[in-house]
Amino acid sequence: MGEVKLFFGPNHPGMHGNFSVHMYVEGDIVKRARPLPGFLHRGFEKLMERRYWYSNIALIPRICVPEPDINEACYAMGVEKIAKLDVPERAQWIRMIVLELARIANHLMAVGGVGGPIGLYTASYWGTADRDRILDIFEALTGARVYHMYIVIGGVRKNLTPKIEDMIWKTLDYIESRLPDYENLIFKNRILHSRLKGRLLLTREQALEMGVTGVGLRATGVEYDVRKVDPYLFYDKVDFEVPTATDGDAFSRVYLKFKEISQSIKIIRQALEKMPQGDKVNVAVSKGSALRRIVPKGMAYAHIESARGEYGFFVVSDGKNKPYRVAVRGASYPQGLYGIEKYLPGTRIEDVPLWLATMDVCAPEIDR
Amino acid sequence: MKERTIWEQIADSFRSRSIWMLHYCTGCGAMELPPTMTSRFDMERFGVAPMATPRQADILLITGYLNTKTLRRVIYTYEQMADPKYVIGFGSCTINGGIYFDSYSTINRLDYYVPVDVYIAGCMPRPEAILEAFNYLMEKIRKGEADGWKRYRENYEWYKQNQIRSLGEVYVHDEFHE
Amino acid sequence: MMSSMNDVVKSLEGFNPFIEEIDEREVKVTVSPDRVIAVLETLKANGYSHLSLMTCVDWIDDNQLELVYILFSWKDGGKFIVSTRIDRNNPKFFTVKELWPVARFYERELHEFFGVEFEGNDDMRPLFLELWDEKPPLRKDFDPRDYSRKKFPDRKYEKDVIKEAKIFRGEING
Amino acid sequence: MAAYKALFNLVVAFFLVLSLEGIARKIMARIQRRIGPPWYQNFIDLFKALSKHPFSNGWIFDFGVLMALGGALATAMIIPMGSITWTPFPNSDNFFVIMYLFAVGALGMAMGMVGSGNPWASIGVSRALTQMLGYELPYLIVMSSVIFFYKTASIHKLIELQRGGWNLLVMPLGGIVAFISLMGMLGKKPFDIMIAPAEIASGPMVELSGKYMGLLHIMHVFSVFVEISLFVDVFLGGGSFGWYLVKFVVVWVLAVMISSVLPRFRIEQMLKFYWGVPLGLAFLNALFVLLGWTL
Repeated sequence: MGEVKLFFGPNHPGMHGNFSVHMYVEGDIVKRARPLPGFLHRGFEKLMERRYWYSNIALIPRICVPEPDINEACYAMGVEKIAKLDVPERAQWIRMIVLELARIANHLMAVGGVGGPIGLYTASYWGTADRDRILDIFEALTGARVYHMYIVIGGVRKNLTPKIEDMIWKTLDYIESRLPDYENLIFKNRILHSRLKGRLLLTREQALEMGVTGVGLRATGVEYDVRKVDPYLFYDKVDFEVPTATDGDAFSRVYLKFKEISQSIKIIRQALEKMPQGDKVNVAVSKGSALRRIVPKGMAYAHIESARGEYGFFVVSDGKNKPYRVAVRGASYPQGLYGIEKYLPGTRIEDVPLWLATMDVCAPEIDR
Repeated sequence: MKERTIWEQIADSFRSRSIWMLHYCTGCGAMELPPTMTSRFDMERFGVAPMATPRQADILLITGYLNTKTLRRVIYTYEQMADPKYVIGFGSCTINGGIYFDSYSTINRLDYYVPVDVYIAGCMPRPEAILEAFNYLMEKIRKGEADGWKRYRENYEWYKQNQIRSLGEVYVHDEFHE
Repeated sequence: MMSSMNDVVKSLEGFNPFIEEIDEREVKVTVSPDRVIAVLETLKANGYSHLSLMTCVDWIDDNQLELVYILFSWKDGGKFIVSTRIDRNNPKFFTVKELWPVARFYERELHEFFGVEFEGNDDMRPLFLELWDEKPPLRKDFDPRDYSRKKFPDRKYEKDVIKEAKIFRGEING
Repeated sequence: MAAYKALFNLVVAFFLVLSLEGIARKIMARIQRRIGPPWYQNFIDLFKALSKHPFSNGWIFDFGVLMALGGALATAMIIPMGSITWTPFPNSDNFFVIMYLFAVGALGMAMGMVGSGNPWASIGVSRALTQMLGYELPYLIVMSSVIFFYKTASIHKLIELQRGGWNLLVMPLGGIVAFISLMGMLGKKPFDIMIAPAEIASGPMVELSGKYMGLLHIMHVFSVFVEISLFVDVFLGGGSFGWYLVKFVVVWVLAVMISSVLPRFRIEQMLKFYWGVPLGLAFLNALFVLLGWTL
């Protein structure tokens, strides 16, 4: 039997987002695979050069859809680094809470979403429905469900009221009470074990060589987390663990995401307790309109640990009212392009959607 | 508009209550589709179900901005769907370009390339808005007003001309399309 | 600057770099183009083995392109921004795909968006754009607004100022 | 008279299975904590599909779809519904006749779908045929031991011979194996490998549009009817028409509930599964029957 050419995407139910993998298949085995990104290319880096420093906040959440807050946080941190701005302490804690809530939302969707490729739809239904509770918090806090535009240069847009704090406590309790259900439905299922365990193996050397970050790297047994290695915000002031596994297979990647949910819950609880009270959550940007703000000359790279790995913004300013250049490091760039070409050949057709789901290949942040 | 025969009216009432949408996430608006589909908003109760291939689908959701590379695939997909077919444009990006009005790779209005039956405003539209749009589309189908597929057939030359103006060439050239 | 980064910076002195400290854990190293590969190799051997980002900045006033490699160390969390400037009219550089395999795709991207040629990387097919017919889009002299106007027709709105004013005043229901 | 009964068979199959499929969607929805579509949704879906303007992919494709539908229709016509009263053709309701006629439908579908020329469809068809190989082997061994035990292959006679006790109780091992095989026949999870939307874009159905989709849906309806009826007749002892319907519904609901909380197998795992424990149990069951150790 000869090689058969197959499209995996862009229009395929197993595809996350708008992305394509061209495969040459022999029987059920993939012989060669070629990623084809660019279906979501909007030219963000060009558009950002054409907008004011402050109005970019409205544009950049759209770079990464499942977890938009990381974009604003990264961009704001990069600009603050160049402009040497001091952000109020309360705003930093609120940023941390928002980022961790976004991580829980993304992980709930990802853990449930692994049900899509293997046919356990009940898991994805549950995951998406529970994620909605977190979107409710965001809606109360920022006024929007998905694109919040909440973290701005010099702080956050609005203060966290006690009522919303109460809502966060309740939602965290609810999600914690749901975790055993997920454990029973997903991680104790023997068919799922046989589908995921030992599949799509990555060794530590391969992962480091490829440049994978996040869960894909931590599943190979190293505790490499930007929150620990290069602490930003107040991650050095809270107590949390970085869960790791040694197998490096698809199952351990999903399970790590599941474990990170409870760590994030822990971080948010500590942040809510340690947060100083007050009204000052952002610095006055400039005299007059915020749009006219000028950032001094310089360049900086700010990166954070997103749900998929290291996510970074490289910001260059030439001392005018618009950014000179902004470059984005998408967290799934290595596994989405190089990883597909190198590590998919030899696997089966069924494993291709699993690679995309467990390695978190997120098309919009690759294409930008 | 032409009078519909009784059979067409019956068929339209069936079509309005069973909408199979194509599972194709063309843009970021697709992020609000899972909540709409799943337990909280549950669009299956209106008879809307996701389908895997364009051949079986009745409705094409253009979920947000379209860049030229995707537009080529969307035109392929649209022409592969069986009549009668309907298109919903999500978000301000499909209406007038939205926040990407000056981008070099995204189109500014969708109904220039494929006929659109319903637009949903907002960036991104909330699940309630999506459900409302589905209900509106059902109403339109029931009344026989959702005739985008007929318009596409009648004005085929015009649509093709527009597509070629923006895309240069509609056909995809890569190693898989010889 | 952290002490561990200080040691690494000292080992780079032979390459005649221009060192700029951005932050406690972030240092910018500017070197001339022929020394970049050696600097990158030295840094990689010293633990800065993770290529976070490879990108390019178009300095149109100086007629130069600035290539930027951002290296990150998982050991101490330090970041090195290695930068160099090449000629804008004839942008040519050497590939680093032997050091970091993923750089192949970054180089393809830079070729597409800035028109930089990378010697040794023969896979320079377009990655994101399809049938692109203009100058590389991320160069500063490319205007996306003009391109968009030329290619993608916009919706025409008829502006009725009086009606809008009435809606604002609440006299009629818009 | 026989012709009327056969027609009645088809009418019952059509309405029963289509509404049961709607109810299955409802059950799934409740397990997933949502409301779900109305129970008659599948009728609407079917009639809508028949009202569309489809594409054809050549005469092999057309002929394959018709052959699939014809095979399933013919099989559904001769299936007894619970007792001799509701057996349209008492002389030809032999198990082997049913199996052969049933295979015509499956082969027709395979032919038509491969004729569409889409590689996903070819992969789906090869998976479907592999899966047939998987579940038919234990199923046929169980069935042959049943036939050996009762010394007849006629379904209505098998029903009559079960007056004393259901076959499921007489040979429980065989009943369990047959139920597992039934899950595979119905294409319920974890055995929905051949359609697997997220892997091979709904496999054989990938090129089906409009009317073809509708025709194949009807074929699927009759296949489900045949498969569950066989299980009810041979293992649950048939019964009067009412009892037969009750047993039919119970078997279906059980299959749906099991499938809603399980992910799907890979194709080679499915083969390994069927040719492991169920095949062993089927042989054990045959051994017990040979030795006369039945309950």
